[in-house]
Amino acid sequence: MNNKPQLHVPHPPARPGDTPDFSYVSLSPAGAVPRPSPKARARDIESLSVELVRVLDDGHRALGAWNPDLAPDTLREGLRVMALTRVYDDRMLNAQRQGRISFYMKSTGEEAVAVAAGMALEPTDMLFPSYRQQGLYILRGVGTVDLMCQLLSNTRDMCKGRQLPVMYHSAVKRLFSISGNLATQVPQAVGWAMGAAIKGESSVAATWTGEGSSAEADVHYAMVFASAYRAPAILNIVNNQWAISTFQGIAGGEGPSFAARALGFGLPGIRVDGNDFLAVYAVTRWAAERARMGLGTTVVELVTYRAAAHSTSDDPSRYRPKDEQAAWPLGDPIERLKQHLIALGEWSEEQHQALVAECDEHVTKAWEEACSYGTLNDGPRPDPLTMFDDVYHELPEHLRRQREQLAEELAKEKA
Amino acid sequence: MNNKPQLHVPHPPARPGDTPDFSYVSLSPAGAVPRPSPKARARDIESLSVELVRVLDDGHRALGAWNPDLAPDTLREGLRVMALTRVYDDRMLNAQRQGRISFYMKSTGEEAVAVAAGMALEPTDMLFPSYRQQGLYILRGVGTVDLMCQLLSNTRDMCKGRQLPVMYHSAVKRLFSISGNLATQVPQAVGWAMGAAIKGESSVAATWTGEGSSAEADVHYAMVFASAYRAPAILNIVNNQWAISTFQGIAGGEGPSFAARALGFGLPGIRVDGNDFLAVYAVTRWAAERARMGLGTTVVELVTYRAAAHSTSDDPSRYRPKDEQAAWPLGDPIERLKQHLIALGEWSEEQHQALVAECDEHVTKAWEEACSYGTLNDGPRPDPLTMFDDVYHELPEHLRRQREQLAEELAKEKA
Amino acid sequence: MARMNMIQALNSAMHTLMEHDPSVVVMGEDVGYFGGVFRCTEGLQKRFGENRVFDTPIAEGGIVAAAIGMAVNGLRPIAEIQFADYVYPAYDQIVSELARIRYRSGGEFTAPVVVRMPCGGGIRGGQTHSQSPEALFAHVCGVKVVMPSNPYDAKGLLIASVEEPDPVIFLEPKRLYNGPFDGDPHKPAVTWNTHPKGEVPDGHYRVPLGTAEVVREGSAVTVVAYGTLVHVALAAVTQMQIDAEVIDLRSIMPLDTATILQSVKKTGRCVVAHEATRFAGLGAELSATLQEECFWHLQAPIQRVTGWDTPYPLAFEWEYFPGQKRMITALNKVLDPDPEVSS
Amino acid sequence: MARMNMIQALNSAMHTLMEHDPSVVVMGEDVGYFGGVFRCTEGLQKRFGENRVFDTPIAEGGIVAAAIGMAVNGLRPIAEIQFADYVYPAYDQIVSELARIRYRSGGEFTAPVVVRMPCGGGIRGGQTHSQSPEALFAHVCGVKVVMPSNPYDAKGLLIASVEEPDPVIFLEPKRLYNGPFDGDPHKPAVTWNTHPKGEVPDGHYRVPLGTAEVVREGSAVTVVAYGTLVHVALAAVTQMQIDAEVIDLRSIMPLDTATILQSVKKTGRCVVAHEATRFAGLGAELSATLQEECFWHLQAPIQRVTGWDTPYPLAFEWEYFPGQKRMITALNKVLDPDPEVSS
Ligand SMILES: Cc1ncc(C[n+]2csc(CCOP(=O)(O)OP(=O)(O)O)c2C)c(N)n1
Ligand SMILES: Cc1ncc(C[n+]2csc(CCOP(=O)(O)OP(=O)(O)O)c2C)c(N)n1
Ligand SMILES: [Mg+2]
Ligand SMILES: [Mg+2]
Repeated sequence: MNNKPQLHVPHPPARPGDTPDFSYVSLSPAGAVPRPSPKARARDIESLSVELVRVLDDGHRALGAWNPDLAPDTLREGLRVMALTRVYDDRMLNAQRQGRISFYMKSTGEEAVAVAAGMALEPTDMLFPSYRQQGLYILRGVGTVDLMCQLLSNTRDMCKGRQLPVMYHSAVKRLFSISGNLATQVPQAVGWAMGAAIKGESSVAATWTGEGSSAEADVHYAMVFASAYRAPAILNIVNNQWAISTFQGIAGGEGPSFAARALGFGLPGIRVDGNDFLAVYAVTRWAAERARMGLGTTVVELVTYRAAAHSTSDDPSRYRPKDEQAAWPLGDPIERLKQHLIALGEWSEEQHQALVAECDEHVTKAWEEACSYGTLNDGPRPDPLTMFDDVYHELPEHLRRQREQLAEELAKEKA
Repeated sequence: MNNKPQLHVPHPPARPGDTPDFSYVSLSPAGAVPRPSPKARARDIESLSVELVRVLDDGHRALGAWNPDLAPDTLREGLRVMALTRVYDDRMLNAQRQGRISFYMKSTGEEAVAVAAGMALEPTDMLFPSYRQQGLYILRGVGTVDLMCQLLSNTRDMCKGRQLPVMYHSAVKRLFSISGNLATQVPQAVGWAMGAAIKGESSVAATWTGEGSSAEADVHYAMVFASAYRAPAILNIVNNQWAISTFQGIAGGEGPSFAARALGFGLPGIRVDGNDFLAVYAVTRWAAERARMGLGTTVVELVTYRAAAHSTSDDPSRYRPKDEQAAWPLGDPIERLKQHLIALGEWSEEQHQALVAECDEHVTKAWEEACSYGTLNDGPRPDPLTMFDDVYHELPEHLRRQREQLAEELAKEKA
Repeated sequence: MARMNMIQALNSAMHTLMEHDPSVVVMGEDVGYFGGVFRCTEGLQKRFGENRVFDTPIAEGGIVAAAIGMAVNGLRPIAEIQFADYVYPAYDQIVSELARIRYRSGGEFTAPVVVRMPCGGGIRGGQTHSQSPEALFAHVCGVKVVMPSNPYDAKGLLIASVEEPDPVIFLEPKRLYNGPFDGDPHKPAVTWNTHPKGEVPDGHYRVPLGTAEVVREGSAVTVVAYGTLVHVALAAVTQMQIDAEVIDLRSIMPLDTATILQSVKKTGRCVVAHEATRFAGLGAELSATLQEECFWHLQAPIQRVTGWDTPYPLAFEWEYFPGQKRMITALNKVLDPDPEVSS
Repeated sequence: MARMNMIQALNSAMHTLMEHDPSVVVMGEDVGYFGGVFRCTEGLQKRFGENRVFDTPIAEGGIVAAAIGMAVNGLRPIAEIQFADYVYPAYDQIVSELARIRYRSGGEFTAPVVVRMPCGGGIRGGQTHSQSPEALFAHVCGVKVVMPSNPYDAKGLLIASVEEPDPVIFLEPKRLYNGPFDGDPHKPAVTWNTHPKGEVPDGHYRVPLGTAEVVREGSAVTVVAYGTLVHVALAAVTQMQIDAEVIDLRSIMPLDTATILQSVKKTGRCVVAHEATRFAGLGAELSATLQEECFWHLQAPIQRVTGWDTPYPLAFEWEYFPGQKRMITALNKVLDPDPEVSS
């Protein structure tokens, strides 16, 4: 406390060279947070926004009222999708390092925030992810080859060569087109949910955005509209502690949590252990159930840690301690689910190794196939003249002429 | 509660023809809400955001810890400024009806949210009002003639004929230029406050915006930045129940209050009776004191009622009951302060009549003088060629040429 | 057929659309119970219910974002922005999202939203109720941009826009809501009652996007205009008694280049006109394209008649507005160019 | 004097400014401890403290709004927007506020903010890391718009911009950060090391706003360009071995019309060039003004060399980028026009 105002600038607890320190992350013991009815009034469950919903304890047991009691097959499926996501991420990072793709963004360490949440939703629910929920694509069965072709901008690229790698979409799988502009999808998801309500359909829209991005206007719009119209939506704020080099405290400021931003709008805000598959599943299910009952939007803060670099253009050793992840109190989502399954007697180290090997093989095969449709440097290339398509539903006259002009340029090149 | 989602659209309790109903406005008895130390932690005083700070009770006594114990002279000064504001508003409305000015916006019924708050601040504090805090201009002694000349867009118009009536400003009196674009001033005020902190100055920035406007992105930006940098600022949200024809519930949604929006940012949010001069004064003083100690921004929701039409372009009888104001539970700020002074033995009906007469005379004289500098229809007119000034600090070549072109057009007209 | 002003025509368009297609919804500030500050949506909520016609929070970015989400979900939202001057909080959602969704998703997702907004000056609105931001949308590929100049076109273009698979920015010159306006504020206001374009069919019809209209044929000079300036141009050439051709663009993107080029090749002289500021305005695009395509036919440099490069000042509205005088000066320059002076 | 790339030159400008004037502050996403994703602000926080150099939340509108407030309070904020593609959330604060405060307050209040942002393509950034939005600011009166094409100008223009009483949108073609780039992606990258404009004085100097530079003199044709296209133009005319004059605008608003007009009156032929999309882009303004002012000197229609009217597609970056081929085609058209074909 000072006697004079001065510019207060929030600091991360540790910079390179410092000892990692996550004492600022407030934790609740697994099983400790009560689970209210999804019909509860928002004002009666405000404490959920500062506590931390956790199911898996350090002994790998599932505890408390939030335990979703999932069948072992479901858990194994979750584990498989997360493992595949991680292998995919690792291999695509390598592909970028080898110059086969131009750019990549990993979700390592935060696979559960996509996979567990996605599994708790219905296939008819519409998802509006950011660039770090590739697990959703894998979960919903968008082909690995298709995802890779997007990364390669090749002849089978769903984006027709137009988008940066990882900016996937899938209309049939109800995964909205990822935007490079942060947070724009959040109020769009609310709009989609309003649309569902207008049509009297019981589908829910779920969206994900980073804690850094929560500072954008769009997150405010989303809460204002969600609050007014009781849109059946779930707004996930993935608090992975970092926004490129920027500590979560710059967006979080003096606030009790990102989940607590919901309360002023009369929306429930729930803070959940984002590395706890069961907890993420349970909270998502709760929010979806609530939404489907016509009780509106829930804001979920998923507390996790961005274990990898922001993107392949980033070098986190410049701004945070190298060993920070090891100190992260919520561990790793894959390891925790795996150990839980083992503790249940439903899984083993051998099975896990086999699973990883399988994923590896799957990714290797997929990569070979994807590359056969063209890579950055060789193989078939999509037709540049397609760049004029889809600006409008039909080619207007001025674009027809520009397309012709480009065709001439390209012809000259060949000549 | 429904079984299916459907679009929920918030409704005002009464439309034309219905009986006014303000049961949705939750009230606390005067004197009932405790006054915490301005050093209190935000999280310990969250209840201030849903209670209603009130000092004056129905018997016109000042009660409780929030009573600012103002000297009778101070109270009389407040009454004078509010009375003058009201007379000014009434007369300018007439001027508009008579076609002497093109447009006007009254602050009738909500004079205290400007005047009491303004009085609680230092002259060095910077104010960023919206278009409905004319009381601040009168309080800080911007000449009535100057204000009127702005309304008249005449030869002495501070805005040089460029702005819609009521969009005043005064650099010397530290009143920022009013924008036609809602809420833009709110994060600017936070930026100004950040500037004060950077410079180590102890001035505070205070800003006002409507409850309807709180849906704009700028209010979110303001809270995000205020929260991160502990800016010495006061963000006033004037909840006068209406935004043109739109009920406050469209912006407020399911939220407990507009003040409660602050809590998720770790900022204190205080809900105050906006028609209670003493309460508004006390809360503003509290927030200013807190800001000056380096403890950052407070969000204040001022609960009041827009007694007049939105503007001279508006006809509220089309969308709300005609007798709504009579049913408004928080009365009228001038009447309440007057009765309080009378109860104190410091004022009388006669004195009040004399005051109003004085205001009237003052306004009449000022109006005569202002009109002598030109009106919409006659008298001297400012030079149209000045419209090219102040786009930049110097006239660039292209504007010099356009100015010349206009001069030729005008010369032709005369010829 | 009925006599309508532009407000009634727009209202009739929305009625017609909503009757025919349950996926059409109307949203915006004060558009519901109240029917809009310009009354364009009057009666719609009563007729179609709150589920399809509703007030929104004052958050233009949220309005467009929500409309996008609704459109992705199969609805056809018509979003009203209360004044074009207040569209900028929605600019990111329009430029980065609305205009890009079809492209970036390889055509898999689309967002056919119509964003309506009153624009232009002449109603004593000052600098924040008078803007004409069409160039700021025209430069952004992926959205279409439309501006009617009369009730008939307003209804036909609005129906076509809502039925269009692409998003449309629909600009309504508010000075024309109640009557044609030839730029002379001193004349008594006229209504659409006696104007042929005030005759509006009751039912469904379209004025297709991308088709300009030759509203007056002539061979001496071409005036290319849209919105208010169409009426100013007609008045000016009538006053000058010249054999001018006047073209109402109606649609800014796509632009009916063929019609303009054909005319300018015929006349060899051209004035382009709009109310918006001049620098990097749409007039620049028209002039640049015309000189590229008709260079060898041009007898004189193309002139631009526009608002000045200043905000729209309240007190000097009529000195700002590009009225008949400015038009006549430009026409004279084009008809009788002085190579010494103009270069 | 030192050898600098454009990043170092910008960094040097900010160092110089902050040393001389305690009211200069630097703010933006990742600009503090990290020194910015392009490293332009490296070392500033260490040197000048967190009070003057700080990270902001990811909220471009908030960044500009806060900068405005700080400027009104007497500071001189330099706000970085991480990519020009992400400036749109701040568009309202720029258009409605930053550009208007002086005007609407009759000159009583001013907000001298500089908003820096990397722009342009050529770094495999795809449609959301490649945009050149200068026309969207040029059309807005009240802000100045600058785009340097080399380290020397970058430093001098940034110093002049911060010392300018008006707000400035400062666009930095990121493809030029590390070296001049002539549009040929297949050639090995070159650095600023051997380029004369990579020679940058250590201390304080200004390149005044509103002054274009004739970077190559010639009499056969004028190329008016800025940013990356300056280098493309120089390479193209060198390759063609034509006696071309190449003008680097440097400042888009105010525009140094005198220099351009003089040149085109001399050469009688002109190509205008930029990376941004064509429709209603700045090229249109340049072309329109030139044909108005130099009509009687023109031997051929002015040609525009620009990006296409599509988003900037990742995989077809080089087909999108207006490179030497497009430039040469346009120059040939202008040098040897075919009245039959082009009209
Ligand atoms: C509107 C906008 N501003 C800035 C950026 C640049 N940018 C890309 S990712 C990023 C950090 C986002 O952090 P966060 O929201 O926490 O998500 P995370 O990367 O941690 O998943 C920034 C600043 C952008 N893409 N869009
Ligand atoms: C950005 C923007 N959007 C819309 C408007 C049009 N408008 C002017 S006042 C107003 C209502 C504001 O209501 P509120 O914020 O509650 O303030 P009040 O008028 O009640 O004081 C609206 C929608 C505007 N001026 N600016
Ligand atoms: Mg993050
Ligand atoms: Mg209000």
